[in-house]
Amino acid sequence: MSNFQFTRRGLIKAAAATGAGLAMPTIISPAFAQNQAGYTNAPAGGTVTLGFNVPQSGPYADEGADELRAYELAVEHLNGGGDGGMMNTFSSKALKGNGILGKKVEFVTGDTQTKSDAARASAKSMIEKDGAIMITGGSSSGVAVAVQALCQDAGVIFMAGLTHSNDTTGKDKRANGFRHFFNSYMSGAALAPVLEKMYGSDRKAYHLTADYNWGYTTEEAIKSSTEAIGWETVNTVKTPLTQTDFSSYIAPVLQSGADVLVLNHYGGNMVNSLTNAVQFGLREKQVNGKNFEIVVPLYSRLMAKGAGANVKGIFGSTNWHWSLTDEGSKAFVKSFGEKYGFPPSQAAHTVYCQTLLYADAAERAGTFNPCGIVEALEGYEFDGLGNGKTLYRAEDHQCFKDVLVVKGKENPTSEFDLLEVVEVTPVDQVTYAPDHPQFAGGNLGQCNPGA
Amino acid sequence: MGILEVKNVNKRFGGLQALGDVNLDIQENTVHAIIGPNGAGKSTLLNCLIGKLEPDTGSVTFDGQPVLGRKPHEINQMGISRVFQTPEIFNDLTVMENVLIPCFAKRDGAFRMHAVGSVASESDVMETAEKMLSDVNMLAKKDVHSGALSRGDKRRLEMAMCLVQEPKLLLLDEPTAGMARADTNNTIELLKEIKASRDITMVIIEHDMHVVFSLAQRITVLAQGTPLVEDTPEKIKGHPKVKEAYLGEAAA
Amino acid sequence: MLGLRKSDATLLLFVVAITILAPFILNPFPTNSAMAQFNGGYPDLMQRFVIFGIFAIGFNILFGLTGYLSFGHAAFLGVGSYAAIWMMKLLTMNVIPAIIISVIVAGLFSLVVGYISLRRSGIYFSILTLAFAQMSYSLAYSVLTPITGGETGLQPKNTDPRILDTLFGGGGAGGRANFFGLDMRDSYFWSVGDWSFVFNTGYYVAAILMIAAFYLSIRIFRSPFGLMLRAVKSNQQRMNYTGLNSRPYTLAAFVISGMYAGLAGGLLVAMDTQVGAERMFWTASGEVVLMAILGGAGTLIGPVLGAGFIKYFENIVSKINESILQGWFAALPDGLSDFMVAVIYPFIGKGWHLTLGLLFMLVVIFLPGGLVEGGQRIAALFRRKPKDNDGGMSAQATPAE
Amino acid sequence: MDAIILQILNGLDKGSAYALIALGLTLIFGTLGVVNFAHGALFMLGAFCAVTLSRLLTLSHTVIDETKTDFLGNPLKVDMPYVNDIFGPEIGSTIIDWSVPLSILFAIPVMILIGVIMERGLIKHFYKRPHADQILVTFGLAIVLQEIVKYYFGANPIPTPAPDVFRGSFDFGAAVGMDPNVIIYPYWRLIYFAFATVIIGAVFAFLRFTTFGMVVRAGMADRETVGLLGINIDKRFTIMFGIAAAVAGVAGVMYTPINSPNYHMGMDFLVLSFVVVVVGGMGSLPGAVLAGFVLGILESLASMSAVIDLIPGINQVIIYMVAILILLTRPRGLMGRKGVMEE
Repeated sequence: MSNFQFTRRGLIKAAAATGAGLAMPTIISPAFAQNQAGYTNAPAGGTVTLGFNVPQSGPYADEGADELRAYELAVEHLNGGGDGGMMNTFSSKALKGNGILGKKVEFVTGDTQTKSDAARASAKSMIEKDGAIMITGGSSSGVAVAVQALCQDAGVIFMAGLTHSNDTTGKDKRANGFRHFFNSYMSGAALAPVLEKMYGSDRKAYHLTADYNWGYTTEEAIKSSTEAIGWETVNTVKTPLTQTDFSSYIAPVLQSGADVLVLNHYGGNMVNSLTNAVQFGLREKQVNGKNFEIVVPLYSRLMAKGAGANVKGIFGSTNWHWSLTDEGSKAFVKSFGEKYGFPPSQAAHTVYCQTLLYADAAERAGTFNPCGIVEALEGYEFDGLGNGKTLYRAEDHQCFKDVLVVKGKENPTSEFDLLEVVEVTPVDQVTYAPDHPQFAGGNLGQCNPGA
Repeated sequence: MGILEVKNVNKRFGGLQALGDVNLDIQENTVHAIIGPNGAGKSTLLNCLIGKLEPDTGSVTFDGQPVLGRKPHEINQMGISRVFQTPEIFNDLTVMENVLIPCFAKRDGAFRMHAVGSVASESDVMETAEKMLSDVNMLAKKDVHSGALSRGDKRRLEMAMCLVQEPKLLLLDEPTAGMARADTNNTIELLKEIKASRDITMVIIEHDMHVVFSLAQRITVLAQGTPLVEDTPEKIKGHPKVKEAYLGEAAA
Repeated sequence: MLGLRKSDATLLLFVVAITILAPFILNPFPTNSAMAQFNGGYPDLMQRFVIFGIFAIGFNILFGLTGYLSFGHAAFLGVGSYAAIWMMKLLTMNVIPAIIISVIVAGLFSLVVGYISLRRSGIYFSILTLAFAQMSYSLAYSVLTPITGGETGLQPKNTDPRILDTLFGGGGAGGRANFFGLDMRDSYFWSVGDWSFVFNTGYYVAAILMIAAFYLSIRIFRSPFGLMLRAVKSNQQRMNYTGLNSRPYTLAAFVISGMYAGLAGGLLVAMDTQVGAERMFWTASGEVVLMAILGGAGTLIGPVLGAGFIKYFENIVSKINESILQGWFAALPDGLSDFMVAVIYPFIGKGWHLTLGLLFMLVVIFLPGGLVEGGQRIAALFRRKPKDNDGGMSAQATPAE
Repeated sequence: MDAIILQILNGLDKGSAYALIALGLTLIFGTLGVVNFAHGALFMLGAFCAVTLSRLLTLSHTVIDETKTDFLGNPLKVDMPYVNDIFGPEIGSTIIDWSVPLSILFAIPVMILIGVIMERGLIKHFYKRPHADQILVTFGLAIVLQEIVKYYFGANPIPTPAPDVFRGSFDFGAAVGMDPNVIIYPYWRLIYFAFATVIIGAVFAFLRFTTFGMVVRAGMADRETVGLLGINIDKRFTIMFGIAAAVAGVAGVMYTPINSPNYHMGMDFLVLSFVVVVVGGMGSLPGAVLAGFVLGILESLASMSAVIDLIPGINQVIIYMVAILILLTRPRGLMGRKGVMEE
């Protein structure tokens, strides 16, 4: 049996399954291929393949590993294994624990190396070789934007992992891409009222900003929202991504007359800059008659662990935290904790949600066709996934939900108990218009089913 | 006026006067030997002639053209080639390739972007190189790695590399250093043949008086960086100053 | 044939055959078998094989022939990529202008960098090239964000002007990289029983360019110019005293290899329309060094093999995860299967860097001539008669210091 | 002006880290003639000696605390370090608090051992190989070492704080009667600077005033001649490799409170330290130290916001720009010798 087939994009499994029973190779027109499948990597047989593309090497490997754990848990739950986790608390009841649309969920994994090239290579291999119908994961905005654009072209759905830059659902948004995680703007909007309450409205802020896109959007968001509460921005200084010792950036802070230091850093940068700032004794200083304070707009528990005791008492925002007591969070922490022995990180939470949301959308749409999924997710409101009532906004494919303001815990009881939730900022406070200037310049375009 | 004129050349290394007021006038088509005890400045002088070192003062003219201030490859293109004390060849290349390189330098000048045609198709150069190798009796070894050659063969190869450029002036820095008697005699014969077969000026630095007196038409004795005396071999042999400064030591 | 001597012509034919038949060679396992994991015959990886092959061939012209170890070649690849994507954004999604401009821009950039760096040799040269590349990377990632897109890189957007496409009615491929309407991502599939093979347009476009690049590199190796470059490596001093000016030779080699890198960068964009600054990070420059050495520096085919080897590792071995591993050993008794998984797991999947590092050390220690030397040793075992089938190889037998 | 003084102070501190790493690198290059790309990895291993020791000191048995609960609602398991059991809670926690300084004692023998094993097992076979091969094999080794560390310790940075008494900062300004808070500097960084100075001084004194050092220096100048004198220079060189490894190691140990160590910190420093060594001049010990301080200070000055505003991005490229300028104007770096590493 031999079959020679032409299609716009690669799926080896599907092509193999659609045998024409001819001895002579036949060239099949694109139109025919479309009639047959209708979209890229349409699952043939009893399984559907998801692509989990996370950093497994490089500095974010631990975060990637936690994401992978959550993915495996989500697959287990989707296939009816385990205790079902958040499937039980999810407001939609379309998922039945029999896979997605009756097809058993399988997955492939890849290493993004937190490099956009490597991430795309890995995603392409999942799409072209393994027939993945959806790609998800990642731990940086550079990777998210790069892979999102790829998925748009290839005609598969991209469910972003940890990406916080405004651009992902702003100027670089794509119809096939969805983000559950919050963003820089939301961090600013959530933090400002708490900062005002804690530190007053007469403050002078000094920003250290990672010198790349995410840093820029975060700086802009925090700056505009703190200036709105009356703070003055004394200085903003860009620091190289490859910087490891921030002392030369921290040392001049006190001289500037600032009394708050905002560290628009993530990952290793954040761990080092915060450690350095605390080393300089900034937190024991008095400036302008006030205690000197440090703010870290985006917190992650894994990074807080790296900074150790230095995070104590420092405010920041986060997408989710395991100490939340709503039913969804409790169910997730329980099934994750029982399987792996420690509580999940926010990265694990967001990717678990994304997997469930994708599966649920497919169930509700009754198809794996990306356009069907996009339709099912756009404007979809749900609850029970740990963040309260949540909306997947149609205009930019961004989730709108409550944002957590957290602070480093003074007396942690374990190595996971590093942050405490100070306030749950309600969703209304962090919602913005789709054409907000910080998100301008993008265009979702049309959903692309590929094929 | 000679082909190579060295006037008032001085060179100091820190506190050491390596060359002091060297004046030389080397006549075309002669074999001119420079002898002198160790540390007399012979090699330093040679290095100044090929652009490896820059003298502090003085001038060097070759064929009426100034030499100083030019880069080594420019000096070579003027027609000066040098054989080094330890043979400087392309150890990673075959014998044939070693000879091809100076052939190309002779034909194409210091740089030519000749990136597409194959070496093998350059028949004129190949012929010249093969002829040269047969002249020095090395054609049989043309595909051998030159790094694997014996020292004597390396020396011959280096001479072939110099001669194939048809230099007007050939500088030889102790061409028989470290050779066995038989090899030395072969080299003397080779140099005699070379001299006999073409118009060429040679400057030889040598310790071995047997070599010097077999080949040289004129001899300059250098001591402590300064020429002591210059004359024909016969006269040098009996010169008292030379005996005192050099031959006395060599005889001992 | 084509002005090549017989052994070179054979080698070229061999490379042509391998590249054309790559879809078969790289997909030896039935699609649904457990071994399908090791199939590498999908468009993206095949494209990467040939593109990084071009990159490594070009690097080898500099390093393999002259011995000058550049630690900044990724900068030329990156610059080529940026030039190409801007061509696509501004003019047309047709890959031809993009590829041409990438070669030109990379050539100009390498001319500047080479002109300055080649004033020094040895490790000083390496550090100068490294410094230029790191500056390019740092600036592209940060202050040059308006031109380079910084962290998120550049992709074509529907808002791009694409003047030529607009002028000539958009072209047939609807905003996709194409060769006069032929979409780079179009593929033919051929299923034979359980096997399936994919023939991708982009791959063949890149493959033709790689064959051309390989052919050109053979010609350079065998040319008087190539001989001069080997002379530089062997004894630069003798070269100068032989009346040859080594500087323009090394600069020419540097620019040629920079243009090869630019071609590779342009092709990367042509196949996958996206550029990120990490492409220029020093580890990317290190990678091409590894490719050349692993395959066999100074040999013709070595760098291509090295590129294929490393890319295969990066894309295939890194994807093997624990559950796949457990699947393989499921047939074994429980304790034994756990043991096997525990032993192998650190070396595959996320541990692929470790394996690569170990392999790399082993090659440098035991096979200084790289995979080519390994192949020759094996061949010699069978033939009992070592054969010097590759002129460049001879230079490798006695490494120059 | 205050800002400039502050940055120079800062640069001295940064420079001392660069100088320490570059010193070991140059020591290895100068004695063995080997370009060691795994030197950054040695620095990293040193830092992980500190991590290991602090893990060893906090080796614990668990005690169930019924009054508290963990994240799953089960009774909380509290770790009780054995040191507390042995020495009592007060001394025990002091020992744990001082784990970083204690690690130096732990790191020196460990690093010398690692260095000697590396030299005898691998580097020795590369003396006669081209520099390119040395670079490549040690680069491979660096990858392997860091992947092994990553396998055991994870990719995340691991906090290893300085002893409590050294946290906080010293107010220079106030000490000399200027306004407070203008020129402050963390205690630990001052210690690091002092420590680096002592180590650098010790290495120089060792090479200058001991017979061993004199032989090694003679060997650096002319290996063959020293060999002809019948001195077994190889054995001494092995020891020098161990010493260089130990210098890198203690530099790593002391660095841990400044930045939490992670598995790739060696690679972060590698490129930079090579730039430092080359700028200083391959094989020149004073050159390496001088270049380390010069580049540290210039890097600090370039990070001042007034400078960045003037030339955007200068802080990203200053080191490389200086390296290019120095190499073009001084062909062999600041204090390099002729003919080293130029073939």
